[in-house]
Amino acid sequence: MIWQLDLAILTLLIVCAVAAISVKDLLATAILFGAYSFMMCLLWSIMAAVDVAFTEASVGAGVSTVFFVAAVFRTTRRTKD
Amino acid sequence: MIAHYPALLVTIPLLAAFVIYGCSWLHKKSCLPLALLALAISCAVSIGLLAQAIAKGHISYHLGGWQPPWGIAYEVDPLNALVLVAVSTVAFINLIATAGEIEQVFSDRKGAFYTLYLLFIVGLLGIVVTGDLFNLYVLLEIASITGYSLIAMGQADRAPLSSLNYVFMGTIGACFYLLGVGYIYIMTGSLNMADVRALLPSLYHSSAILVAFIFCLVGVMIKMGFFPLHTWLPNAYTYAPSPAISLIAPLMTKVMAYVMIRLILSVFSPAFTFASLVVGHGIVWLACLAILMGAILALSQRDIKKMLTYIIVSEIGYIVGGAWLGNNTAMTGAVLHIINDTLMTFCVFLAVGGISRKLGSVELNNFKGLFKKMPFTMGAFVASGLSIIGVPPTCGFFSKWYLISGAMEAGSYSFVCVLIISSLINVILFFRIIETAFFAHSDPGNRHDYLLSEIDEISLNTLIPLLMAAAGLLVLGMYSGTVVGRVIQPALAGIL
Amino acid sequence: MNMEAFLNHLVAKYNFWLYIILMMIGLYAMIAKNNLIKKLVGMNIFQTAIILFYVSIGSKRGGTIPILEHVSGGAQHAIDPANYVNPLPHVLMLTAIVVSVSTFGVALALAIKIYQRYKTLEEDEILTRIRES
Amino acid sequence: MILSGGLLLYATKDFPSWGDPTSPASTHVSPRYLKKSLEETRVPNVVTSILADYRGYDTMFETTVIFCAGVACFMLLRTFEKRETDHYYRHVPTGITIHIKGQREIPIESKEFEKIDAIWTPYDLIINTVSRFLVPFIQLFALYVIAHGHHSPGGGFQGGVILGASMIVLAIAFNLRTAVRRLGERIDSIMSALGVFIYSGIGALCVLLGANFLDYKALAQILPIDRVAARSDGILGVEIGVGIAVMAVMICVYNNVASEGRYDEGL
Repeated sequence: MIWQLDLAILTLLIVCAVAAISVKDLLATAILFGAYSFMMCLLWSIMAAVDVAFTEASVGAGVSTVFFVAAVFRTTRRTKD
Repeated sequence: MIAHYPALLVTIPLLAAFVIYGCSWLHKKSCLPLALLALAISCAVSIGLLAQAIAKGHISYHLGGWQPPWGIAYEVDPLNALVLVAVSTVAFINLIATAGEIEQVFSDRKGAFYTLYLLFIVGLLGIVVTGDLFNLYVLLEIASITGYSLIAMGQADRAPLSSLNYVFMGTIGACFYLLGVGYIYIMTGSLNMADVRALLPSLYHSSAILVAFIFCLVGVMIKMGFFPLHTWLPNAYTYAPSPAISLIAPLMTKVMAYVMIRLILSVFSPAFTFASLVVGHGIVWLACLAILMGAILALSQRDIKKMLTYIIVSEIGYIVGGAWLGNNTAMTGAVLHIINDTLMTFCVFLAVGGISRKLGSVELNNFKGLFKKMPFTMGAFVASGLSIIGVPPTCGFFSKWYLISGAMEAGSYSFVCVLIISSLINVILFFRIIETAFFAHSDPGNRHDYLLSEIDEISLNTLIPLLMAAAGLLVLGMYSGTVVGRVIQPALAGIL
Repeated sequence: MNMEAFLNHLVAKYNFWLYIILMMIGLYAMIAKNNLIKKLVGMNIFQTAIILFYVSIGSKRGGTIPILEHVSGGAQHAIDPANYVNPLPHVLMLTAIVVSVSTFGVALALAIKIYQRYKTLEEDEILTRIRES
Repeated sequence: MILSGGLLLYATKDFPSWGDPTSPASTHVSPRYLKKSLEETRVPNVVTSILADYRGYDTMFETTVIFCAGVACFMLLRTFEKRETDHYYRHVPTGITIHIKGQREIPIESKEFEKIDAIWTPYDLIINTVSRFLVPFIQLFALYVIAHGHHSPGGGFQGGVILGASMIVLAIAFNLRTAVRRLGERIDSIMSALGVFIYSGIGALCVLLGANFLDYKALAQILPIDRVAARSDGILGVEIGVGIAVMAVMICVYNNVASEGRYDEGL
């Protein structure tokens, strides 16, 4: 666990999380949400949790982003706050 | 086959749920009989388990053939066998009663409704029986996901929004519980309840175990709808479809109350919970607040269903207060109240469901002169109302009596007077309804009078289960002495 | 001296601090955000933070991934658990990820059903429309 | 919220420091998994052996959670009544799009007209051919992930999701109708029920053969192999069940979410 790499990914993770919540457009939230899951998957593969990283990559980053975009397609992209 | 009862209890409804969903696409008519058969078998198995648990005291079943700390084990003792019987009988009677309405309302999605119905029961039965902390979380998730979707099928304008609020609160609750289990795991290294109990005494001083206990409790209390965290309960339960509500209302909160009692008794031993936790008295105060606020808010409601949901919140206050008083009689009262309250809430919601199906809305002034038109349903409603108030022959009185005597013993007189005040408020609540239903004759000529003239008694196959539930109230009242003596006392004797 | 003790205490467990920060972000989003879908994102962040906590329980310094070299039928050399990462939290977290995705799917279906009825996803607009109708 | 955060921070001071091999979590229960799992289940990937065998009951309920999500999405969103909208056709040879108001439809058997979605997306040759070319390889990789769960990271869930994703690629590249034509709603729902039924059926089979629920060594009585290999084959059978169920549920949830339950036009 090279801690510099670890810290870099952790900060990127928090940036993605905060951005995913504060950005105004829902499609951008979907993309940032996918990036957040991908960062999480990287973090776990560093921590030698290989199975969990594979699941998070395929289920978290992959399918839930597709559901998110499909749901935004069926509702609105506009958010007030 | 007798040795496999604990596993069969959960897997038969599970397999039946998958078969029903498969055959709902192939051959629609066979869904209902399959569901009834599966619930009947699980009822029989749970009664058999109760008999075994009373005889042998404690049954442990290793899933997958592994020893407990490594594999998952089921622990069945007289206490949870009793809750099992209550859960499966209520589910079975409810399916018989509401089958007609389900066929009519969800005609094209009938198979999905039965599947979610059965999986909800599988989740609850598993929660009561399991001996593994993480397995309890997974079963909790099954029960809540099926609960969210069953509740969301109600009125189109309010049900999805209240169900989404229920999703948020429920997920926070489940994640707090998961966090608590994580803290236990990091300190003790094992997930099996009996194993954790053996490892805990040496760790009582550490703050992580204290925080684990607090988080597990807060998580369970959110799911239970305990007073400060109950905001999701009234909306979620009022706008849900009536077949789903007469299933979820009596069972979900009571099973979570049982999980809290089990956490106190068999994971964090009572010595830890009551002795070292100064917060115990705080929770009894919170329970008094819950009972009072539940009763007062119920007074202000016009809609009968919403009033009943607030009564559920105050009933949960009874159980939590009884459990946290700390002595044997109060705990017996709490456990007996779980069983009685399941039956009472089920009977009330079934009656209100029948009335709302006939009358459309359940506003208070719609009840005028209802007794002449629907004598049996109103009779069952009155019986369950009396039982909630706590009139002697019905079962509500006995559990309240144990709670009051336990509170006297523990010396917390505030709990005693709160119990009495809330019983009085319940009296006002129910007699307000009975008075309008019996004596007020609706002023002729308005819409309601026309509506009243052509409704008649609810159909027979919903009426008989309702009358069976009402009779069950009286029977349970009569036999509560034996229930306490044979089942609850021996189970509690060793622990408290 | 306790400043230095606090520092190495902080460094020794920095991964646990991180998951608390992520949980607070998730909890904040669920409570404070107005849009329903934003609340959903907050819920999912909340759940992944707990998964991060579980996985960091099992990690060992210098531990490799929990897959044992399978000498086909060869002699069973003693496996020292110290140099393998603890596999149990990984199993628990496979379950938690799958549970969070299915809750996410059901909640999205509910959000679409609300949108069909009220044509908006903002909590305050929905409440005003409920009060009107 | 601040309260719960503060409570959590208060608790961490008693934690064993991060990553030290002697923390209680790594010394009490899990060493046995590491030592014994190879010779008990002959599965090198310890996580898969715990997932499907030591704690197989958890995974069965986890698959039931996925199945619940699929049934819930079907129940919440699926509507069977037809929405009367106007129809769009494209004249294939010339590429002109025709917009027909009201209910009348062009007889489908005329070859040169092709029905397209209301939200009109340009016909893109590259995406269609590449995705049609790519889908079989995605599915091949997914089958590898399911089958190879014993030796390498992966297993029922990841493989099932990738299989589901291959069908969703088809639905996004073309339109929902082509994906539904390849895998209809009825077959998809029955497969989701079948996958979970395989899992719990194997468990029930072990009960019928006398062992406890989900105890695979009982399978040795019917399969011509010894007890340990029976466990590893039991794990494989369970993974296949999970893969089928997860694939079918992912497709069902996507179809319902993308088309709002009407199965006519998706993303």
